Amino acid sequence: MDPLTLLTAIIFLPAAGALALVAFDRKAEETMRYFALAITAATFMLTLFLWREFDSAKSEMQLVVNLPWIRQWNVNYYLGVDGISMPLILLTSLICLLSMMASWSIKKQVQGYLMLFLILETGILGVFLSLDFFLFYVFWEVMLLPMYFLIGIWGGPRKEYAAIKFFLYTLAGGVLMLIALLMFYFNSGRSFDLLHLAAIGQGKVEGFAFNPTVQIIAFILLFIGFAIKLPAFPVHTWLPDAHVEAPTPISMILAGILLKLGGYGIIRIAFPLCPFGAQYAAYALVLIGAVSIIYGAFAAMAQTDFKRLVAYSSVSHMGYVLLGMAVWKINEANGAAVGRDYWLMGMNGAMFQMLAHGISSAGMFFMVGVIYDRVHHRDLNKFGGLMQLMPDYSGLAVGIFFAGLGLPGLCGFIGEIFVVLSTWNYSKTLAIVAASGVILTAGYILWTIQRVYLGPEYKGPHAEDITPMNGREKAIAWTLLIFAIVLGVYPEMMFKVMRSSMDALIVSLDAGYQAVSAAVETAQK
Amino acid sequence: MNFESILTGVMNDASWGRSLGLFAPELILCVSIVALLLLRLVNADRWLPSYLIPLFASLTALGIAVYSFFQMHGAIEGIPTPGTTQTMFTGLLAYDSLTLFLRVFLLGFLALVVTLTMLSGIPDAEDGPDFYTLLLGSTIGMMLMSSANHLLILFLGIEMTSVPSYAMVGFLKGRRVSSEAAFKYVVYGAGAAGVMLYGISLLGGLTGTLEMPVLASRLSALLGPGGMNDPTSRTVALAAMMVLVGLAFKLSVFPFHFWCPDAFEGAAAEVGGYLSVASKGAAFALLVRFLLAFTGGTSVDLTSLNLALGVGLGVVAAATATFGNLAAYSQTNVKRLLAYSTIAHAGYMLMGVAAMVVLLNGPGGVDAAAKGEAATCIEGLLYYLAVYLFMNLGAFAIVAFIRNEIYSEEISDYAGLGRQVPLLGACMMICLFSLIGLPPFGGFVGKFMIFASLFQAGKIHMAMWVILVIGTLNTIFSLFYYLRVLKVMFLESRPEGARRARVSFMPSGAFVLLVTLPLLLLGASPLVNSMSDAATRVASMLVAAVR
Amino acid sequence: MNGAALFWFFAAVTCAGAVAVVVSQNVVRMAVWLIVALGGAAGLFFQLSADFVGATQLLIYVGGTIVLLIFGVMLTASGPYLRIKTSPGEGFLAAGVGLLFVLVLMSTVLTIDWNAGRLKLAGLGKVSADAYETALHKEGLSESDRTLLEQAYQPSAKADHAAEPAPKSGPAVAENPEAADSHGSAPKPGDVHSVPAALAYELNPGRRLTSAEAARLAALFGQEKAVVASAMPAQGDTIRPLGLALAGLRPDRDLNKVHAKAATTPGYLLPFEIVSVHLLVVLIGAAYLARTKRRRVEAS
Amino acid sequence: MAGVDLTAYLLVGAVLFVCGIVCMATKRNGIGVLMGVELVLNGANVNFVAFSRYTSLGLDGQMMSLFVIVLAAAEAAIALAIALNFYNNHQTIDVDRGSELQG
Repeated sequence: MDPLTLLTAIIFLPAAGALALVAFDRKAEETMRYFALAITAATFMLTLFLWREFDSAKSEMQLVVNLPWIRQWNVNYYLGVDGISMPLILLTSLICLLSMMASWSIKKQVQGYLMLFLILETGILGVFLSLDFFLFYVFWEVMLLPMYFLIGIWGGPRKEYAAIKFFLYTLAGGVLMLIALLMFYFNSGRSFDLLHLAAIGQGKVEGFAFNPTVQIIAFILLFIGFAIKLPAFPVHTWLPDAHVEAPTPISMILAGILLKLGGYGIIRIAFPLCPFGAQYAAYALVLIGAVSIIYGAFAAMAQTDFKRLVAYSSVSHMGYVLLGMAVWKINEANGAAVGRDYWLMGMNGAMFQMLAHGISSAGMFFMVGVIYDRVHHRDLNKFGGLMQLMPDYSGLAVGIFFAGLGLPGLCGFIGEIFVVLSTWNYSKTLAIVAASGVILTAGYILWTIQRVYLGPEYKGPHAEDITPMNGREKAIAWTLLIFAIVLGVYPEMMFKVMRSSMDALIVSLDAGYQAVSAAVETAQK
Repeated sequence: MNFESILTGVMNDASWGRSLGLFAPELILCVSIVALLLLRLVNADRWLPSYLIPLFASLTALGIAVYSFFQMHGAIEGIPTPGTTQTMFTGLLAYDSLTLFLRVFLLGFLALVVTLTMLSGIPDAEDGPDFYTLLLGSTIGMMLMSSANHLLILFLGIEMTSVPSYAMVGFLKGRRVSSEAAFKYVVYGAGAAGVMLYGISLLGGLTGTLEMPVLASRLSALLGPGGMNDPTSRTVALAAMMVLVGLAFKLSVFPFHFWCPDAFEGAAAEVGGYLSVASKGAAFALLVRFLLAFTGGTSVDLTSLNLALGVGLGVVAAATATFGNLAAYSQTNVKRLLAYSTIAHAGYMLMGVAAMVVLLNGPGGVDAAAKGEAATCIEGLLYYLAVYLFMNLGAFAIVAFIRNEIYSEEISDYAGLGRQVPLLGACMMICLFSLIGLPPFGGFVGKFMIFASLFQAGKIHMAMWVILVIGTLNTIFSLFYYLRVLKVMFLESRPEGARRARVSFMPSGAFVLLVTLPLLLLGASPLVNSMSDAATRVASMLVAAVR
Repeated sequence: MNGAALFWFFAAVTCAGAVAVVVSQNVVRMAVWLIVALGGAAGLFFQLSADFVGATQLLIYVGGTIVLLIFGVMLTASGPYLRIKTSPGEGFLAAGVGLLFVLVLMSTVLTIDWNAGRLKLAGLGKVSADAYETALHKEGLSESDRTLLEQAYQPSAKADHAAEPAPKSGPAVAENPEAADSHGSAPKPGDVHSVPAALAYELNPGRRLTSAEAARLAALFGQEKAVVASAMPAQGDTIRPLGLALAGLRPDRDLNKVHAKAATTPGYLLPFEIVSVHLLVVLIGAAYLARTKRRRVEAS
Repeated sequence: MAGVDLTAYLLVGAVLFVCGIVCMATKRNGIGVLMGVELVLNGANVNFVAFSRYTSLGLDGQMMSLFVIVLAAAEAAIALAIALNFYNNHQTIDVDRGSELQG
């Protein structure tokens, strides 16, 4: 299959499925569910096929598609995959498939729900595959619309508030990104090509350069935009509301994939396009990352709502992503990175943490959803003793929670340890802070397990509704747990995909910063 | 020289024949007005539905306009050269690509509005001929506005547009709000036209001409140094401001917007949709022409005056967008909310015009680069207008169809309609998201182009960057009130006992779909390229004429 | 009768009428004062030898439009609102704003040196040093002429401007049809940059010129007829030119080109015709609004 | 006509214009406002005709004023029809009395 067909099919197959859903009778809900499931499964298959076509040894963009779209504005339909986007694409199609399976719990307006779900998947895959900034922006915003309705219509009691808050935050971030986009466009001789812009940002293109002011301003704008999505402290406040109010499958997508878009944006756009700005802000980023870790952990500890706890744990976990990316220490004299291998380790750790969190947080939200569907409450103080009532469920849940906790042998461990180790090189204090985050995480997760699954007896309402998991639910939980174990035991599976691209990225960022700072030095003299 | 010889002279003059040929679309509309009247004399309106004639006329005229548009654009491949601008009727009207673009825009819109009124049943069979006469008359005025090349036509076009539209706003004459809206509209409108005329008189007296293309060179010759200390500069600024007041009134730009919410609430939704799009399109074309007439020449004094004018327009635009968006919050009536949204959108579009003026009056003068960048601004404006046509007409059409079902235009009565009429709900969603300016809908591309031109203009005057930031912030402000409508429609459930809405797919649903589908096409399909290409050509041809 | 006195009479009538319209508290009186003001304006039109416009003003405006307005007043007259009370505060505010407007207009419109503007447009705003010297050393130049020349012109302060390839007066001369006729003796645009930049002369902004002085200046540069002679014949008789302009011809612009019209001079045939369509539309609209909704009696 | 030149006519035009503006701003009666509009239009007309006499605007100025007179008549006709309609619905022509549209 040629790249154009393959990549286009991956992006637009879900959207086409959404369109096809219009033709179904509104009453044939079960048929529609299976149809939508088939679409997401087919998309997953296509991404597996993409993985097979993908050559891990190469560091550059592969399977590139570049067709003109809006000629006057140099906007292209420009797609491609590299080692950074490949794992995330796999994660996306997998989580979408699983949360589509989890969508059987949605009972009202099924047709609309499935259509919006599929459009959302198109938006996410489009973001991961775009290499044109304009296209990236379009897909980025496309995700907003279905998400608003998915939270707003099928959400919990405060759904309207949560939906508009989510919309507002993300749109604000998007608008900042738009300004940065214009800055790049007009300072680059009118190009939206992310690779070309990155080359300019790294001082590799004759005749064009983003000067330090542009780099710093643009980086800050981009960073705020992505940090909202990530979410980093202090712009994370939309997340607990959105997660709590969203229906289970949507929470899975939110935590499992949407948060990764923030990290992906930073790696794909903010860092390469303005290395000078990134380095300039590195300390602040590390600090924000560390604060997010600790803040998220403490906040999680204070929650009594099960879903809110998982939501804050996401803030904490995504803090590692930011921390790992930003541990870029330089030699003040010549601008070269000090301990570049550590930084590389941090970057790899951050990437892996995104994948691991994608699996574990989706799993955690799913597990919360399973029990919520039965007892219709999420008050941590009104659980207990589920181990006796639902042994299968509790076993799987504990496994997944341990993955989130970062138990060695499970996926969460690898990313966190990589990030903490690399931070040691950057700042020992912050490394200790980050490591203490691991302990806090262990604290609140163990406490949660104790309160929910252990304990003498179930204390909450609807005890009579507690039934064992059905086959569909077991399949989802098992899949997630297996992935958590596989990634924990054999992280190389993903590391080998991203390694060469990551290496190349670090090298070019380092060189890019040196080039730009050398130019600044010359200008100052 | 007696009458006969004059007549022979005129008849033998080939340029009249040529002008009449180029003027064919407008002539068709004139003829159909007369036909509407004559048919009534023979009582033909009893058996002939009155919408047939305007529909037929607008489609025929549209065909001619589209043909001539493509003919003109086929003739100029690549970058057009100056001198491709032609005039009609001894220089009273410009016949250039903007004229043709606006003709296609207005006539296409007219056809859509006639179809809408046909489907929604306002006006009824009895009032049809009157209504369509006003509609056609007003459209002729708009077409004159968009091709004005002479200050008389500028005034005449505005009057011809306004006067019938006053009557259209008051068309539901038995309703108190309708007559009140029309009364306020006519009183304020006449005042604005008067102020504008005084400005024209000053401008004409100063430059000794009413022809717009020579204004710039004459002003360059007239203006003295010293900026506002020079009485001539002061007078020119005053006159320009007075003319702009008249245009600002038509555009419902802050602080001349006050008529707009009243008029839209009082008028039928169909009329509101018509006024919000068509008169805005024509007024923007006229504004661009008027401001381009001021641009050019080599005088530093004129350039600095223009630059101040451009920045002033930008500030007004930012204020308009902000005001429109903030005032829309507290509205409970859909039409009133859309009216404030119209004001806000006028603000966005005005930002593009301001950027154009600033870019053309930079320190580098009117060189090729400045022209290219100014062309981008006009391109953005035209793209925005094209998208705006569909999104606003779509929204107003949906309001009209829903009004026919539930007899209400209050937002609170829309509760749960998203489920009851899913097609209209989905289309409303697309229209409103496009109005917010979100991809993948056309509104985003237009807004993006406007913001891009503001960014470029910021390099000449820093204030434009501030305006850009205000513009982007406004996108966020606007989110709330558009989402409020959607929230009510989708997130709330239809209360028990509320009137049930039933809108069949044929023909109403199909019409709404026809109007909203282009939003998607103009936002995320290869059509974006074609549209932007057409707009670029129009813009660069227009700018090429600036000397 | 003295023309100036007549002007002041009409001006006083017009202004007094206008002020009275503002001050009046009664709509009917306002309408009557409006007749006075517009009638006075018609007198001014006659005074300006625009006889046809004056007649139209009397016929259509005073005779038609105001009658329409008075009808409106009568048809909508309901006791309490016939008299309009304006509170003193509002009155003062309005007077203040009005005064401000007058001041703004005074400071702009009325301070302009219109004659200088006309000279500038004709290309006499900036003259080459050669042309200036020639005029100054003309045979038989009177002392007053010499003073006028010396006071009206000063060496160009902005030397860099005169040196630019396209001098300010260039395009204006080329496009001004009146100036174009007398191109032979007018300074050619080329002259300006053949002399040292500082030696161009431009109008002295500090010296305001009267009509007579402007005319004299133009004469000194050999441009009697083209520029300063009033654009309209002073004795009136504008009906024929106006009628021809409405038919699309412009004999006032160029008598020799009546049949082969110069494409740049607008004839007003189009607006003349299109206004008729407009009036038709307005007629129908007004008739619709004014009539009560008729209910058609169905045959069944 | 010594002493009378363009400026004097412009002064009359300015007075008419300002009176018209003040009239529009202060009158509550809709027809009163329309009279203010007529004054403004006449101010412009006086300007046009004066310019046509004294500047190179020439016949264009008179032409413009003729069109203005015609257009003003048309506008007055529609405005009065609307005023009558308003009066029939509200029993008043006080512009401030129309209070149904607010916000």
